[in-house]
Amino acid sequence: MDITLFLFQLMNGVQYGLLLFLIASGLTLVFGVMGILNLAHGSMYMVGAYLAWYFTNSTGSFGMAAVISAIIALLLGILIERTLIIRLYRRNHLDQVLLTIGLIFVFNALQSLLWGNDPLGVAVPAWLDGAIPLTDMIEYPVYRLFVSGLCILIAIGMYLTINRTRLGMLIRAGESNRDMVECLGVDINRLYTLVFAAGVALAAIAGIVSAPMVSVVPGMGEHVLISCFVVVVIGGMGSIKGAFVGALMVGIVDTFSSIMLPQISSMMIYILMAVVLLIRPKGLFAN
Amino acid sequence: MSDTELVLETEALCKYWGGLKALDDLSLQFRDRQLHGIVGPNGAGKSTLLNLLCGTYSPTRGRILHKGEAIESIKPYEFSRRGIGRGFQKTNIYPSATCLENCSIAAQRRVGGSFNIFRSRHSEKLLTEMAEQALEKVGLAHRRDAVASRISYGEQRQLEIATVLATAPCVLLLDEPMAGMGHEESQLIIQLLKTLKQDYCIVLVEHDMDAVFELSDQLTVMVDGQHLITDTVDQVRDDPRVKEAYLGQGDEVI
Amino acid sequence: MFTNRAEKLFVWVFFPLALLMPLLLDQNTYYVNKLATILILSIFVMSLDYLVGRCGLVTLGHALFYGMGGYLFVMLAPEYEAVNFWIYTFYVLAISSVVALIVGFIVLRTSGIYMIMITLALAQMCFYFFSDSTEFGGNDGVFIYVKPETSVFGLNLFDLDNPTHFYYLCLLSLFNCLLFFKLIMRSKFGRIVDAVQENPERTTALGYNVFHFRLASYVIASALGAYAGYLFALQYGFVNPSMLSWQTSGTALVMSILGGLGTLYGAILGTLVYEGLHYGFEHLTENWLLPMGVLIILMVLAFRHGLAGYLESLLEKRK
Amino acid sequence: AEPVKVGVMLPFSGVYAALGDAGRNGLKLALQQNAAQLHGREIEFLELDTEAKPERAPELASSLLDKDKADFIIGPVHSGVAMGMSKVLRNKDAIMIIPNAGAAAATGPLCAPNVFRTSFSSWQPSYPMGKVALDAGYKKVVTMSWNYGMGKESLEAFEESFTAGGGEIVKQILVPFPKTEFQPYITDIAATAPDAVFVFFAGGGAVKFVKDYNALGLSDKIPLLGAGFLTEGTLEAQGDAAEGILTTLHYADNLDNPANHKFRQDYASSFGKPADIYAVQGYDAGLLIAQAMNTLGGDISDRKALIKAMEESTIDSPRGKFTFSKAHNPVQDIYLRKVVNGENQVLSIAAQALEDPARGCKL
Amino acid sequence: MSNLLEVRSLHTLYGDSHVLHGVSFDIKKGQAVSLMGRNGMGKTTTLKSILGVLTPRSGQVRFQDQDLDGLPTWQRMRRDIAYVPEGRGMFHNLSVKEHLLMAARPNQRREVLWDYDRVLATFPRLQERLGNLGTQLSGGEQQMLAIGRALMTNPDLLILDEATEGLAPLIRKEIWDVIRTIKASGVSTLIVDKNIQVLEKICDHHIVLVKGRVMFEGDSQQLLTQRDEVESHLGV
Ligand SMILES: Nc1ncnc2c1ncn2[C@@H]1O[C@H](COP(=O)(O)OP(=O)(O)OP(=O)(O)O)[C@@H](O)[C@H]1O
Ligand SMILES: Nc1ncnc2c1ncn2[C@@H]1O[C@H](COP(=O)(O)OP(=O)(O)OP(=O)(O)O)[C@@H](O)[C@H]1O
Ligand SMILES: [Mg+2]
Ligand SMILES: [Mg+2]
Repeated sequence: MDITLFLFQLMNGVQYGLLLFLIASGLTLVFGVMGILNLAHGSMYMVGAYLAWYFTNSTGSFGMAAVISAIIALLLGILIERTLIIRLYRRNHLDQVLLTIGLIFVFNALQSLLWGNDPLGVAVPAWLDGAIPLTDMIEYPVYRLFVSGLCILIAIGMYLTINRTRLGMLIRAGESNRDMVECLGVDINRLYTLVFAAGVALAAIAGIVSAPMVSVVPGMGEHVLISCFVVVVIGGMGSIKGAFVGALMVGIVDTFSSIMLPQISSMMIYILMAVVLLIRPKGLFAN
Repeated sequence: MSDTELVLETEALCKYWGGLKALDDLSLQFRDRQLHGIVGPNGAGKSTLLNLLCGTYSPTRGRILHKGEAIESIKPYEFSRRGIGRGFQKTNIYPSATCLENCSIAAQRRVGGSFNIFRSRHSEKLLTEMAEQALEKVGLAHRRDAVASRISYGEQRQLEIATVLATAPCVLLLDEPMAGMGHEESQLIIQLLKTLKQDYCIVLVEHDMDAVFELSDQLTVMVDGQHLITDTVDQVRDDPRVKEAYLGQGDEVI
Repeated sequence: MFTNRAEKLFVWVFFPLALLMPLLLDQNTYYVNKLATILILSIFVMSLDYLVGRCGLVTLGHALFYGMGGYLFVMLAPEYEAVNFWIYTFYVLAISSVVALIVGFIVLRTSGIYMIMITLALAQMCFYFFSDSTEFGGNDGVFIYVKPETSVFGLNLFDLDNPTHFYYLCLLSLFNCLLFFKLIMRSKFGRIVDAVQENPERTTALGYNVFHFRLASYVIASALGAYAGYLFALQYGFVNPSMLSWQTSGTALVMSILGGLGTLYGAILGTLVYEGLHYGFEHLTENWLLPMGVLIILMVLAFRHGLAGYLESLLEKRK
Repeated sequence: AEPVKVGVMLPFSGVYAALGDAGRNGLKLALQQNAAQLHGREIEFLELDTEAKPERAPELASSLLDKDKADFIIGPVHSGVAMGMSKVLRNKDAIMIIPNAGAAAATGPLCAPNVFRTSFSSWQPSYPMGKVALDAGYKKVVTMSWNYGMGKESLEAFEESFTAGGGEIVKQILVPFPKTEFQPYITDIAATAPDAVFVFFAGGGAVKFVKDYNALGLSDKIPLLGAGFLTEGTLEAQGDAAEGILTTLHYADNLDNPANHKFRQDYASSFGKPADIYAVQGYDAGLLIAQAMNTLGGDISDRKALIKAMEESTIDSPRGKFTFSKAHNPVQDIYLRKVVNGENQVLSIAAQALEDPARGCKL
Repeated sequence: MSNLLEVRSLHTLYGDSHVLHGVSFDIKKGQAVSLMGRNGMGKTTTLKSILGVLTPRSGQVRFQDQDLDGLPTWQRMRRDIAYVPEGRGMFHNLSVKEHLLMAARPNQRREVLWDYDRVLATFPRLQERLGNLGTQLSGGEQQMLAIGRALMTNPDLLILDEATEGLAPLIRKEIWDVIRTIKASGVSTLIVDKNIQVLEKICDHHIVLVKGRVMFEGDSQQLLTQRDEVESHLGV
């Protein structure tokens, strides 16, 4: 592999890793930080993509569609937390598995009823539809660079919020001992509603910005679900930095193994995770 | 004083947490049929010492000798098998099991057969007896069938000791057994420890000075991970360094 | 043995009814087969329930053993020759135990979500191995052409090609499995298993090697999971990598939570209800996912401890 | 007389749901349009969602066979499911008609008198592309697909004809199924710089691949060839990215024959969307049933006669007339198509009356 | 002096077991009140019922002349009550510094009497352990942190459940000193502790619970005169 090709592949890996982080960011928040086992995370990603498709077609503007979809997702998150998740905080964690699997079923059914089963596509918005030629063979689409930039912004924003602000401390404290946080005069229920909704919105945003790059199809949520969990766990529960590093690792390892070790590339992210967990049983950056 | 057998011994024991020297160069000797009190300001490393003695932590440096054998590198569960039993500072019981069951679990270690999948857990009389005895000793017999999570905090502390007793230890490491207990219960524990120390080697970490002074045959004071003094109660009580670092002057409320 | 009232009731209703079922169904091949599948799944779910509910070891890789049960037979048995069922049962149990011992050695170093993920990782690796393999049929799966015969000392008890016989074999297996787990939980070993789940730190301090107890439980549950997979493979003579997929593990987990974690008989209840609903809705509407999902959600909200918990509270009220 | 029971085992949920939908629509349309041929017998549809889960296939097949006593069982889409079904249905009383799955085995080693296929074997659509590539002057080609049976068989078929004519496969890329992160592979292709690329992808993966290929700027530098599924049912989602792609398939939207005109019109008006290959294949399964019943005057109780009637039928399909090979696979024309203005337009017939070699079939 | 807190005939149950049988008492502004009783008599239950962590079956709680009944815990705390729970309530994923910062808030009058620096000045031991996680502290350090955290909310009423449990004599003394200071600054305190000698001196008013009933209520003078009776209730 010559050096330019290596650099390209590295770039592919980083870009994929950043996208993975974006998709996993909501899960990092809801699962990693808040400790809610939300298996319907992938469904939220799917909902985001479908909403983006729907509103792009009806409004004609991707930017507008993105805003509307993100707001709908936020409201959806509030609704789900208020009506369902809130009843499970004091119960066995595994009840959350059952509940959110129920949610996956419901979302899949609704998707099929509302939008049908055909693969759908969203066009890249015109103002981002350029490409930067890198060699005489390959060019790099502006939109993907834009998405990478967005991912980095979200990563920094999340890191600062969770680790540096009082809000972040309260969120983490809530995961550890809800009652005690409430005893400090904090409306933990509202706080958690908002954080959960933010997590849902992040998943949906990932779906929205992915929509022009991928095909919007049934089951797209389930495909990303496992990767998201892998990212969060490799990084260590509750660590934004960990999730970020984990996502990049997965992205890069996956990219290079696809090319260099095609026989086992399908297993590669699992091998990576297993190795990380054997060396550090609580992930890379768990405290 | 030092006429009884040496059971447990530490040699230049150290435990560092990053840069923090929670325990620094500690050499102590614990004798059979004696109660060895350990006191010191908060964060002095008392719990750390107990954790090292029962294998929960492994030392950064130094040695632990049990009846002359070095045991600092054996597995945590093997400490208990050697008869080193331990009560925790934070109540640590099986909350959903009954008090009796809590003790039965402990007693079964000694009776054996824990990998037997054919023997009913309730069939063994001996085991139940041992568990009941343990409850009896700490004065919890009347709570035999109460679920552990539903008894009060003080009672849970009693249960904690009972659990350790049920393993029939020869060394008893107790971390603030009296904390959170009422006078009566404390008194009960003090009486209990008095009897127990006739048979066991007891290492007691406690902030209840009355109890410590009353019970200890030997008393060690630690400050900031370091050994300050080990001597009889009277000697220690009057040591000016101890007053300064730990007890303070005179009455508690000035 | 069955001390809990709800459990007693369930066992007394379920097993006699299950015994009569093939007669009631007039030996309709499909229904008998379908019920046998549910019984097999119940074994699988029960072994998972023991692991998750009784040992506190949550795994999302239990399908590894389910699939292994099937593939072991494919790999070991000659293609066109009937082998002995009991001998191969032994092989399957023995080999999967050894594998479980090794896998357990790795995965039990972690706990909680990390264990969930590492079990998932190992199962997925195995899934891709068989999926990408050329010799074991790859993605499309393999056929078992000849079913084993079941003679013991010349006595042929079950004809595996006969659905009714096969059904009774499954029922017998399930009953034994339940009995076996009850025996374990009642035993002195079970006491420590309970203790380890509730407070591993305390249990270590009492001198038990927690790791050994977990490993033993892991091996037991995995071997029985493999046995279920072996039965499943024999039922239609078809083995596919999807048996190893995480969805298989996930569905089993769902069934066991639905049934009531750690109750063991709840595993049967959960499987029965889940499969029943699936069957019902699937025949009712093409959008069966919707009512199914809604009902699952409602059940989680309504039942604190799964169906078994609900049954128990019903009996409690009547008392 | 009793209604004819037609079991339908297709995926109606999950990744393959679109294919299942289309197949079923086609099937129903055909039986509706040809009700006259059924000699007064009603059709009763029994529909089961396979969820594309192979492990459930035997059970569902058994449900249609043993419980419902279906006369025909139409399904599936997914090759793994096809294997599971065929395990239960081979040599049984019901007639199994495969409306999509291409697994070579189904009409190869596992062929059976009662198993028909109205779609294709994976060999068929890809084999003719080898010659097309050679004719276009491509010497070095990279092939790529998901690493599963159907994909691998397609690549082999292409390779067979392409290397026989002196072409060289410079690289074969197998992507783990169902991964859709294609970027590293495409970068690799760019670095290899072959004369052309031949791929097998379908559904969502096809959309993603074509978009990625275009996004990295390769579409106007290295021609993209494929088995026709690459651009079937996916063109709308692919948008401009698909323009100019050459594919071979046993169907094209603008085939100029009366059956196709009528079919496309009726399909669009009935279901509100344009027909694709999956709909055609389902439609032909319906035609096959109708025609065989017509031959037998509506009485299908004699299964031997039924099979014979089916074997001998010539289907006047939207794809053009086709017959069945000994192994019960269609003998059909394969068209070379190009995507122009979001439509698969026929350029020429790439292979006339192509018959699958049916390796391993003893019928 | 007006009543800061009024507790009226609280009845609280855990499932079927009736633990509080009509507990009533008052706390006046600026008062330090002790709540004593043997283990399992319902002290903690009383506190939790006041705070709304447990929902009493019946009874009223009024704070600063407002009914608290039916309000969620956090709204009660927002009226400037602070709580140091039995068992300390550490967060395993927050550092010492974060424990303090997360709790910081001015009282309802928007005054900040206790800030980060003052708390650290009061508990210098914490200063050295700022980066450690709450659960990595020694028992006594945790206790200091729990009190410090409560003070960061600038309460009018500070409720301490066994706050000196597990503290070294010297530190215990410091804590009592702090409580005195707090009291002097006008903050009322409700203290659950077993050290009757100290409580006698620090608190103005004393309550003794026996099996969920108030068996003694009175000021330090009365306590002195009825010492024997009280001690028998306490099992001393
Ligand atoms: N896991 C750990 N990581 C880092 N530091 C620790 C850890 N455990 C204890 N420490 C530190 O080690 C020191 C000694 O702690 P230890 O618990 O032994 O004190 P102690 O003497 O038992 O105090 P107390 O009487 O308050 O219980 C403390 O400063 C504590 O913060
Ligand atoms: N969660 C619970 N479920 C059932 N009963 C409980 C529960 N918590 C406490 N109890 C019971 O309520 C009674 C009062 O308990 P509480 O904790 O209020 O006592 P306390 O006075 O604070 O005792 P201590 O000094 O030991 O802390 C006890 O008898 C206890 O058994
Ligand atoms: Mg300590
Ligand atoms: Mg209390």
